[in-house]
Amino acid sequence: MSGYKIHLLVCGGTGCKASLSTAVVENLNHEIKTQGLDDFAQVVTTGCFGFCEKGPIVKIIPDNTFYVQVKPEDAREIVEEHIVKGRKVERLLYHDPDKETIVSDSKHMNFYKKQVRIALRNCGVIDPENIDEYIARDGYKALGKVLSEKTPEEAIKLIKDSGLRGRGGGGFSTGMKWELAAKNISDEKYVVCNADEGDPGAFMDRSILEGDPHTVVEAMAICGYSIGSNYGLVYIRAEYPLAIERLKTAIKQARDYGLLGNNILGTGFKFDIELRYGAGAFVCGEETALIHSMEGSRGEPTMKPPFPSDSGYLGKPTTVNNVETFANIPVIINKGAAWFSSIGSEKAKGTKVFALAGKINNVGLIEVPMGITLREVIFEIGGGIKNGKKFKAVQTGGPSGGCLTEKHLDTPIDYDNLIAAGSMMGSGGMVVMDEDDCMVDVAKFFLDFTVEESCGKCAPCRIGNKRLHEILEKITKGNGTPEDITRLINLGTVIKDTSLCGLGQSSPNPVLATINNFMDEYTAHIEDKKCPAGVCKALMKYEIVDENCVGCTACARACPVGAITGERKEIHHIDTSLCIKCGACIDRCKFNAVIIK
Amino acid sequence: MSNIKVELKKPDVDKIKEICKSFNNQPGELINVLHKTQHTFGYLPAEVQEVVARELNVSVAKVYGVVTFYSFFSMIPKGKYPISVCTGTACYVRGAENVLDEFKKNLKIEVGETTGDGMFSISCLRCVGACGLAPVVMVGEKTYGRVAPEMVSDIIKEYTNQK
Amino acid sequence: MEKVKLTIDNKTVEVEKGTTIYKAAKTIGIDIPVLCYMDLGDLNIENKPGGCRMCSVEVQGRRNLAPSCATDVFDGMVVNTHSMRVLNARRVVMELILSDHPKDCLVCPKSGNCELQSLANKLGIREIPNQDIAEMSTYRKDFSPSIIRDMDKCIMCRRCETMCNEFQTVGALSAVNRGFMSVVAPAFEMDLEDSVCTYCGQCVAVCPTGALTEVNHTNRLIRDLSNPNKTVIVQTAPAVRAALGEEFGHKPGTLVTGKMVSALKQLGFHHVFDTDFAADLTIMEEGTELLSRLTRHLNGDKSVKLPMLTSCCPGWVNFFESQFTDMLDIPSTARSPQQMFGSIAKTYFADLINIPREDLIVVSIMPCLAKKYECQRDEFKVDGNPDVDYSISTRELAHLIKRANIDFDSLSEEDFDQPLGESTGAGVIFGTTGGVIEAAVRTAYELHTGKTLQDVDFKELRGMDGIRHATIDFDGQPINIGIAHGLGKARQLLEGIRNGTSEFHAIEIMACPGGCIGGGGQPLHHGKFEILQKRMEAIYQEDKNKPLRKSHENPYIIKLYEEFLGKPMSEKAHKLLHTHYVDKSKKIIYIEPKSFEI
Amino acid sequence: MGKIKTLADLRKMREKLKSETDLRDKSEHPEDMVQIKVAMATCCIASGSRETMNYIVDELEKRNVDAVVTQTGCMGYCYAEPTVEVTVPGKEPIVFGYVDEKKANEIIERYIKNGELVEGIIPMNYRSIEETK
Repeated sequence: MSGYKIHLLVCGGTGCKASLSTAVVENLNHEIKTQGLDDFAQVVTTGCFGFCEKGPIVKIIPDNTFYVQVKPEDAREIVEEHIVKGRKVERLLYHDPDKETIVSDSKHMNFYKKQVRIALRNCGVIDPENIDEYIARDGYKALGKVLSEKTPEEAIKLIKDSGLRGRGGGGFSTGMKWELAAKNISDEKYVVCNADEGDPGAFMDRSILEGDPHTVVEAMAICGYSIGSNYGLVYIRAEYPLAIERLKTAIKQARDYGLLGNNILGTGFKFDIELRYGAGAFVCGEETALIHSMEGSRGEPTMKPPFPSDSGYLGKPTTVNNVETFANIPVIINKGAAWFSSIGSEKAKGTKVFALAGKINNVGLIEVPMGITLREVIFEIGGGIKNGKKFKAVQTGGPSGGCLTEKHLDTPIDYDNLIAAGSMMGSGGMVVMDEDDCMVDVAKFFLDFTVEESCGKCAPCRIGNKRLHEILEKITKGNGTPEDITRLINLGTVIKDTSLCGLGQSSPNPVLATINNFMDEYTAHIEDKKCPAGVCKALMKYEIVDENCVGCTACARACPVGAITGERKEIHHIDTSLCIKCGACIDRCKFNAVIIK
Repeated sequence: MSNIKVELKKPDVDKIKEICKSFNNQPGELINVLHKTQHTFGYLPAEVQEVVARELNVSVAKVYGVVTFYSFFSMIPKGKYPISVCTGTACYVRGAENVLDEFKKNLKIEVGETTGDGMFSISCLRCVGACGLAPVVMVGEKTYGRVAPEMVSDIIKEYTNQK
Repeated sequence: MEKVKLTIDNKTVEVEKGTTIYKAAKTIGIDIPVLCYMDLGDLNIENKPGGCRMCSVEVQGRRNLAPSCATDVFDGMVVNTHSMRVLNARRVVMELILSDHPKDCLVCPKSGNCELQSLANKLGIREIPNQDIAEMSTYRKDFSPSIIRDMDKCIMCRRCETMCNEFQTVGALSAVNRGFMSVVAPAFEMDLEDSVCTYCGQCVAVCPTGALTEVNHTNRLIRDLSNPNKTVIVQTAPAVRAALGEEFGHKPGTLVTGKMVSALKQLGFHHVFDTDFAADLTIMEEGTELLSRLTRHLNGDKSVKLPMLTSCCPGWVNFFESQFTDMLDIPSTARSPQQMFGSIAKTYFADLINIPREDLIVVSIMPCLAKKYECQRDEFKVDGNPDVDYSISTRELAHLIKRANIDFDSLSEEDFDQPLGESTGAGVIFGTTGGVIEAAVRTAYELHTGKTLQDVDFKELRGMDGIRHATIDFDGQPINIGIAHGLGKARQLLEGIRNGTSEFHAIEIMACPGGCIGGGGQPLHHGKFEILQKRMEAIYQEDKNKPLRKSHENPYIIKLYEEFLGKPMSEKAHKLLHTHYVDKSKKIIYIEPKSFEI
Repeated sequence: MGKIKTLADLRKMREKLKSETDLRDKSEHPEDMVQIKVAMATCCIASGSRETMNYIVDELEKRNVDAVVTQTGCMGYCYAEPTVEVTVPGKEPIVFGYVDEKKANEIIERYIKNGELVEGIIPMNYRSIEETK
């Protein structure tokens, strides 16, 4: 029956592929063949394991050995030692930096201990390009169940009862959204999957699409049945070629099996899915903008109401959900609303996928129950701050979110708590900052993003964000005045209050949140003309420490603008008015005589 | 707008027509058509947009409006080796800005420009989703992870040597 | 209709469900400021992108402020249109808009007539914070023969885009770029002149700022009028007299023909003539052409194409020359009245007063911006000298009258000069939609049947519907007539012709809403339909007042043919009064061999 | 590939395919089921441990026993190869020597299924193979 006694799961996500995981697969296959183990061991390219920091990951089943940072040349040793001789290759196992011990299986790694994988249940477990593996793990069971056992109303009620809320940012009840579209009578309705994940530093949706595309296909069909639609569209970023390919494969396989198309599973239900590509506009994550983009227009948002559930794609009732939301649907159908709502917190049910990034030890993709604290996420799962630096803040909700600090570490994560703390859930990006990050600069970075991504339709967002950015620029250049803070706050508040869509309504958050939490840093920039983190170039001063300078002239020769003077064997001097702070002198000095103040 | 004037040969025009036709000349498919056209020609010069507009029966102004709205579409040809520096948050906090500056300095071009010999162009992109490897740089299809400014000249050399 | 009750500024108001806050407030006299919003009422064009946020109001229980122009009321809604939160927000957003707007109001053509300027004033903006570090979005200034685009002044209200695309379906303009640099522009930000723009001027008519303005010839006119070596004559289009009064505080629909003539004389024109005269002449030519095409067609001549389309609207001519190039042989070859006038003036009249054409300056007062372009066309020049030297709009004329301290109201009523100032009622109604075809019918009927019309009022041809049709009985021969105003409607009729479903014999098309009375050079009607309606009534009133109402009865026309032209469609008439059309679609494909191959 | 026309088809297919990926699920929760480790060093393979392992895997499946079979390095009892360590939930691990197909059959039927002791146990001087490292 089951031919293979050993499975070698190799991560084929974008991150691991970038670190040559495809070559790892090739080499493993080659070695297994050389050893004549073709029918004994099987290499499976799976979706993302989440532990991107240590990619590429190779997991050996059944003994659950978790190899990290595997290079193509390691394949031979893995096969010869582990598969043939049953000896684990110790140097490729994960080293727990805290306890300085070796952990051989993922179960015992802090990164995985607190995770609960629902949306990511198949990621890193199955071959995303093989529908059979999906079916084997209860794939399309939920679709079958809904089609045969439930009326659309019952299906919607089940989703409503589960308490699932949109995972794309807004947090609107998914069941209610479906209900609104279901209530509208129309000759045609549409199910749209929003896969235009644009938050910089977020890759949840990409990982799901790459690791488990069928779950989205199945969920969209379930949604179609529930709201009375026969047509689904996935709006996906063109920057995600691998996800596009896998989704295309999944749709084709589903069609071949008759799980998409006419008369699905003999029930008479008809549903099919098409892809639409984004073209690099963050604002298209907003559902009205997304719909305009799918219609072939500029992705400018329009006023709501009318909501897409009343008038969406081509003016027809449309339900837009994001990838992660959809990924939860089949499980909820299979295991029931009560099971789902038992996970998570009082106000937010289920789990949330986060992309951990930034100055954190374990960069990667995690799925945790709602209500977990930031501390658990950052210090237990994330393994704390890189290089033993001090935690300063975590940015959630992408450019629309805010910064959470030390004092929020024990706040349980859910939609409302994050908003109360001045940030938001967003789609799930979590970028960790340490003491070396300047919060004024970070605010400027996000504003730079919104300025570039603002569609330009409404005045507060189009011009206001530009002005916010200019004021921040002024402050980081050392020209700020105390009035600028007042101006930032008033301007920021009005932009939030008057902007047309979610982009502008949240774009000042990074500024307002950093003013709120890191006023001392703003004051340092404005009053003392100093950047405490040493990031803002204009506020840095290069100096030569007299005691260390030997007069070797190396720095003077390196200086591109002739700002350094001094005779040979005499102490040199930097003319700060000429200095462009390029850092060439520091690089050149062998005596640590140049310092930044 | 670019000042490059392009002569479209008949096969080129036919190719564009074929692409439009594969989407049933539906105006709603404009973005898909533009994707495919850009994939074919490498960029979307004005003349190409005019043909697309005519085939889909929409105004050229609208096509141009769409092309200039989406950062994925370009009206100038990219370099033989397009360099994309990820400036997503994760890469930013891990020093992408310095890497970008180094590329600009090294190639003496700005973001969105192409070197005189047509070899390299630089663009920024927002998050390729390889945050574990931050900062990330892509040259063509190849991804470089954990790029430090010191590595930049070596990366460029890799391509200048192949020619 | 379902009613909802709500409270606005503590006042209770009951309105129909689906009404916006803005409109609900209006019913109780609360005028919420708007900027990008534009409601063209019966034209069914409502521009409410929700872009300027000037109309923001506070709605109880709502997280953020609501744009009242685009937010529907609901039962029990509590709205505050003037809370301090609202006033602060409006001020800040206005400061933002101004921070990206040139401050040269003193010399801006829209100064004093600028919606942005007056709203800024109303909101009490006295300084713009951080202007010293504020970058401005700047664009190349674009001059065309009719319209100037100064997009530094664009506030992205998108009204022009709506007019150009939704109403006119011309598609010359679109929002381009993204974010701070987004702006409304032709494709590739090319010159308007190279685009498919028809110069209909509807974009100019709705622009709230100085971003889109007409090419202004008043200074040139003053220079010419002060030149003793030139004879300067003027012609005034029919629609001007029905709207000019509005610029001087008169109610819409006030006819000011006599005062207008008087003002023009005071300004120093040597002769004040009437385009209506040329309109009568147009009917002679176009009517004859129609009859000839009709007769040949009815006699089974397959080489004759029908329907015949009118050709007096230059915006419309530009439209089909660039977008319906397969149908260039359908419109009448008759020149527009403006050009017929110029042609006759610089030949017949110049001879009459015995001066060389170079010394005769022909100026036209037009409700239209496309006329500025039309008179520059090469077809209408003789050895480089244009038949009509330049055209100024109704608005420009009003400005000039004010500038010359002429007290318009106290002017006496004067008559046009002869011989080019006499007109019939048929010439007058050219100013409104349906008028040209009605005038043509009056003459064609009598010429065709040899009978005298008992009633010259063809009510079935009148009205404001975008597309109208009627069948006129030409003594047993039914003639199907179509009428469209607005180029979007014209497109519909043209597509009918293209796919062979059209059964019309003749179609009148006007580019602007209501015809010339709603032209791009008229006093701004802000989309208020009742204003257009009043102007239309005035035109028909003027027609009624005329002793002669059929073009072929105009004694000066009869004389012109006798003394100069011979017969309608004669060789001379052909040379002077007819034209041909060129395919302008070619110009947008520029193939310049060399450089890049792809 | 044929179409899945009915729900029953889908169910059948799932049952058939389940075994393919079952291993991946089971390996996540080894403590809930019988764990069998087969020593698989070169010396063991030479004495037929691979055949033993294949036999055990197939038989367990046939007899519907929830178990995870993994391989491990040499246990050091080379004299008694092939050697197999069996951990039944709640019990201490036991190592068997000279496990050929016959022996394996006995272990499954008697020890694993019925909890009876079987001959051939190697005296334990360690707790678990893993922890010897």
